[in-house]
Amino acid sequence: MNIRKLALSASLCTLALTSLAPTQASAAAKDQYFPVLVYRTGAYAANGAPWANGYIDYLKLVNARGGINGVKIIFEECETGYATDRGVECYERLKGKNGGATVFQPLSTGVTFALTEKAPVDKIPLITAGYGRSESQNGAVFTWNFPLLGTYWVGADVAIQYFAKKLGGVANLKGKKIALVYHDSPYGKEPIPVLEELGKKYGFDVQLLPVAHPGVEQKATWLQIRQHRPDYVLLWGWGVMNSTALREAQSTGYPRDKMMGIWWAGAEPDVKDVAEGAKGYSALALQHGAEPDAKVVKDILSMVYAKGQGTGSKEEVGQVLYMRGLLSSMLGVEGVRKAQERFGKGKVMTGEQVRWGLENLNLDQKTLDAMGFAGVMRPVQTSCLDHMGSSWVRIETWNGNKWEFSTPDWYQADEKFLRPMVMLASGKYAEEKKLKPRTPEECKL
Amino acid sequence: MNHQIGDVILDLKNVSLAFGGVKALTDISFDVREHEIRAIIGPNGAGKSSMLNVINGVYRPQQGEIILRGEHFARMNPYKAAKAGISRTFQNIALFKGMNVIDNMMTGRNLKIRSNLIQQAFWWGPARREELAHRAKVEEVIDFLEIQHIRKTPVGRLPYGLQKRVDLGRALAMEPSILLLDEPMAGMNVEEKQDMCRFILDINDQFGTTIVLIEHDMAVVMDISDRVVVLDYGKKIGDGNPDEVRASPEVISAYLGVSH
Amino acid sequence: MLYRENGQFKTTYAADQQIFPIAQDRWTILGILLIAFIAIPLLVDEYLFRAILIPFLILSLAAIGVNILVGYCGQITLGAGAFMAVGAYAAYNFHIRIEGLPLLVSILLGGLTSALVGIVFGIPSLRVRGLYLAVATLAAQFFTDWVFLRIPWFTDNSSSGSVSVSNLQVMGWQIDNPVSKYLFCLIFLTIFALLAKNMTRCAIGRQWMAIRDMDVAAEVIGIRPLFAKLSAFAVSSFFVGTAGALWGFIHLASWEPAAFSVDRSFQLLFMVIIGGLGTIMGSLFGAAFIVVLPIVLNQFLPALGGVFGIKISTAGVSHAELIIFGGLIVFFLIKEPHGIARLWSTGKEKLRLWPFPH
Amino acid sequence: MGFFLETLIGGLMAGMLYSLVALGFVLIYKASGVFNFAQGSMVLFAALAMARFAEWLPHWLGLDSLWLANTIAFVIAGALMFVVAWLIERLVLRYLVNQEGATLLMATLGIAYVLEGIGTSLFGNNIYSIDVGMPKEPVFILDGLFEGGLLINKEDFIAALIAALLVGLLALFFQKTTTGRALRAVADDHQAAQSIGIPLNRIWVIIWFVAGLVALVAGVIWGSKLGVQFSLVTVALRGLPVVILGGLTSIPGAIIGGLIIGVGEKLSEVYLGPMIGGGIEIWFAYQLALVFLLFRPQGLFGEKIIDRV
Repeated sequence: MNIRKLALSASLCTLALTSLAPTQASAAAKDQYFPVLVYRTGAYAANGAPWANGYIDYLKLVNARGGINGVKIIFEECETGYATDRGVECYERLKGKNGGATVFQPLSTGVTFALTEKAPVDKIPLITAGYGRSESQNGAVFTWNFPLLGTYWVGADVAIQYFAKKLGGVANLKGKKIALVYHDSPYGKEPIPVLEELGKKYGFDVQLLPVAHPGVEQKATWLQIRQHRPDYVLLWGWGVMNSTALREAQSTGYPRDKMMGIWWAGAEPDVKDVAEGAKGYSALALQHGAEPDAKVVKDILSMVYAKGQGTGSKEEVGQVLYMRGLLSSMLGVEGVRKAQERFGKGKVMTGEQVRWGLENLNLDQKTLDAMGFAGVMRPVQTSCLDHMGSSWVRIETWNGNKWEFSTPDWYQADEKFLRPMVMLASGKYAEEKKLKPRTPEECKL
Repeated sequence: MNHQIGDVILDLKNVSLAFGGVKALTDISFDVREHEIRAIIGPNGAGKSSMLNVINGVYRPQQGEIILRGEHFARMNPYKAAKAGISRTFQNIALFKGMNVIDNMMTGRNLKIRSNLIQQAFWWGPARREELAHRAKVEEVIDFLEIQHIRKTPVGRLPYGLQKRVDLGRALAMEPSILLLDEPMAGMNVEEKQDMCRFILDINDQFGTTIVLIEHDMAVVMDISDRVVVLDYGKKIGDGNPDEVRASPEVISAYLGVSH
Repeated sequence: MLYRENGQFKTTYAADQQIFPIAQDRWTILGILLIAFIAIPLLVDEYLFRAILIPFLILSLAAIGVNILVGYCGQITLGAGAFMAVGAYAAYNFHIRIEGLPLLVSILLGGLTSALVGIVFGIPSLRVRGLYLAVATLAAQFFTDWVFLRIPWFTDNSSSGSVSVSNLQVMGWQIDNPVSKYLFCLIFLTIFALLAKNMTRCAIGRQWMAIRDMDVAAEVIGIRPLFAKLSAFAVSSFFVGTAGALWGFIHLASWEPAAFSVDRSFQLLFMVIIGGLGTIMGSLFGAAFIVVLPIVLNQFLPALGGVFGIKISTAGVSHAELIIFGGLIVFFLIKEPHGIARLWSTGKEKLRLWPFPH
Repeated sequence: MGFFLETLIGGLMAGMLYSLVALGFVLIYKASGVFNFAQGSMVLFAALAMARFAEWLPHWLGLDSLWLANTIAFVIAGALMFVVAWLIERLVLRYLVNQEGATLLMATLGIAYVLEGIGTSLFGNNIYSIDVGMPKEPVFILDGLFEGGLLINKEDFIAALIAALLVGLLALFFQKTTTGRALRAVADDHQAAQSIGIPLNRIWVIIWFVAGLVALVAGVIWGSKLGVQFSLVTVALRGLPVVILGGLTSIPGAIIGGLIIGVGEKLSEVYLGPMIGGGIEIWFAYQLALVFLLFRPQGLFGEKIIDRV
């Protein structure tokens, strides 16, 4: 290496290093900044991408509608590859940009766990709509986490309600066998305490069948299911694990109508390629399903896609995971809107103010209808102590061609049963971390 | 210093060695006396290197025993042999290519290191003192072999002749009582050979080290060794002082008939 | 001009056996340490600490451990992530189960536990070598992945299998902000790098290298492969385990077994090979390269695309990142199979002779 | 008993697929001494190409025959694998002759990243399906003998047959053709082969191409079972214990190793797993290989290495 090359590489290095330092924007930002953690590559790309597209399309729609009371949204993607350390790096990189991040939504239980420790320090709320830690519903302890619309414990409880209904009452659960086929990670393990508790309560047997990441090897799992012939199989997978499970169920002849998936196992990529083979398979729906006819979707098509500004492909708009992303995005935006009501309309909100907004969210039917969410979801109302805001879930079934809601479709989780578990688990967390839970008085501030 | 040739210190009895079906050594016995230079000769494939490998335990013979200073071994292992003061050089030079000359020779002092891992990690009292003391010893060997100028050179960069010398140096750093030399002069030019001969004789003379050597070059062997064993196709066909061996008809027909 | 060693004569072996026998090197290192300990904490912003410097320090420590095993002792390992996991979870258990145990002790005990496990999984190295051994170490990887997912005791019966720690302090020094975390890791790395350097220039290091270069010859001069290999496994696992504990405690604060997956093992192996096998410095270079490169690419590519008026999608960036990353690895292996450390020392030698070409 | 047989058969069939991946490892290792970690990425790349071309061709050419589209897609994917093999030789291997095993292994890891990146950016990273008309529904045989019958998965059965056929063809290729003999000569001794005029570079291209074809077949089979997506790269990790067990240099070893691993991991998961919490098959396969290794360090059929001093 001669001197010139050395100099060249040295200058390249400096260039690279300077590009590392995030450009700090001026303190008084004009725009509300939404960092977007996504994964469009790797093992879970097929599921991560539509979610991200929905998320961003909605932000674009808000801008097209004139912003949040006139405040425009800017956003930036960062690829996490569903890996915790990449997620943390993205978080650190984006959190201070453009006057500070509004809210983070990592779409990964692992990243959520890591950020739960960091968010309180940085004062940025985390929305984990339909994932994350179930006990973070308790806003007194998890002051910055918002598992809006539902947690895994809600899902597990509703799944059992559904089985009970099919059997003709909870009494008939006694002596039944329910197998949980789960992604072997914190995500997959979340429902286990609830299932075991319910098993004790109603006298059914829970069989746990873990599937290693990424979930393409399930032969042994389904041989075991064939051997034990459980009455129902609850599928708690993500990405390719879901379609693999359905294929294996098909090839071992396990009836698909006795299978029920969590809402992360109930989207198009999970069943599309199995098609007829997945007919009769049901999944929980985080309120919404595929919603091609919703007004908000039509708005996006006319106000975003028609102008050639769509993030993904047009066919994808309105699909299940797309809608999940869209809803998550909407909740964040509404948090900002609510915060503006208190801290000043037309101003850019800080993370702390947005937290107040999310804690006092009250989306009633009228508001939802006005925003174009009629029929997509039910009203949500949060409080300082309840960061979930709704425990309603629907059930959908794959008819070989598309997802359909089954009737009666709405279920509500048994809060009387879940709340003590939430309190216990969050209490344990508070004790470990030496946190003092907020009292209702402190919430008012 | 003058070391008289003494009693037998190494005695091999009826050693046989085979690899799979191939017999490398068949029923070989011979002895080595203290302070002598003992040569093993024979054509290619006669089993000379195998013989050395049996003595210091790299190969395990199927039959026979090795008696070292009155102690009987059915088989040696390299560690025991090293402990007992046997060191050796290699035909194809088995230096540690990733290290420099000093470090290669320092490995020869390995058995004499007393400090433990923790002390070494902290470069702490005993470890430090030991390193320096052994370094001094190694420098003596370096002086003896006249390789001061290359002491910090990675061995891979040295020419062949010098590598051979470092290989010898590493063996000497062990302060062995018995030194096994596997073709120490193979591939050298006349000058290098002369140097090597001088070193071998000096080692034997100054330190009284017993030397067992394998060599191709007949002239050299006959000049420097006290007694010679002749192998052919894994069998012993001659044993005695150079003159006796030269006179043996069997040896002449098998080996000396072919000039080298 | 500045880098000249003439005039510096060694009069004792002690002087000749210093870690940095050349005076300028000693000054440079001192300077770097001053910058690392004083200037950086004053100047650098939080993002660099959290996203780059702290991971870099911890992974450097792990890479030194891997380098001891792979670079110095010649035993390929694809299971380094497993030993990080052992270190992290062991430290976690000591931390929560023994009331009042100082943080430092917990972390070091985590490292020691990892060393013990390392010895157990090092046993196959006595029978198999090379690629076969590499695969044997993968067995350790998958086994520990499973253990920490499946046995609730190790995660203190946490329902999700994820664990977290908080309120870390050492003798009253709160380790909660980026600067203190950085300094804490930096102290670890400095001390451990020194220990590693000492070991590798002492008898034990020579034993490892002898086993690596020519195991038969090593045995013949009285080195026991059993001791040499297992001690390398133990020391290496100790380093890697300590790094794992730091990764869990200091960097993530909350983690699950996936943080130490087989990808991490590959990453660590990349570091030592790119950085340079058998050099402590190389481990640091490798860690820096592997930590920084993806982040740089990730930010650099969209900017570069912007210059040419191309908008690169997030997916496009990460695909390009994969391609460039893989390509650079291959390029490095072809151009300099001995790693960045070799480039460094070649550069130094050139500088020493400058302006003469030879 | 019926269930035991089902598990056994399931294991054998899974094992046959592992063999196919292992075969890719063995071929390349034999001919070039490279432990090819990119085998999994080659499977992904080939399968992606096949799946996407089968999807695109009917649009481009107006074909409506599934069979024809699949065949052409297969040929195109095969041709792509040839290009990949040629590029790898051209850009990587020829510069790394005589490097150490570790360096070569790292290089293949680099190749793996590049292939994954190129593959997913060319062909996308969704889940794609390959429909080669494999039957999906199970059949039950021997109803009379066991309660509920013995479940046989036709798809697995056909896949295993194809794998076996491919292995047979490769064996013939190595034994009977001139190229095959040249390949074996290279495998035995690079320099000797070169000195009698066997062009090393061309041989490497051929062998990587053959390994690419094996990857393509493996990709088609796995892809038609599971859908083609990124996780296919992990099949490489499933194939590793197989080559270790069977020996890095032995084709029969890959087959028998695959069967042993397949059966071992399924039986262990089904019978041992529930006792200790399940999810044990991956590490069990590795431990199984490890235990074998302690008794036969060179694998079941590998060549014994004798140290010469």
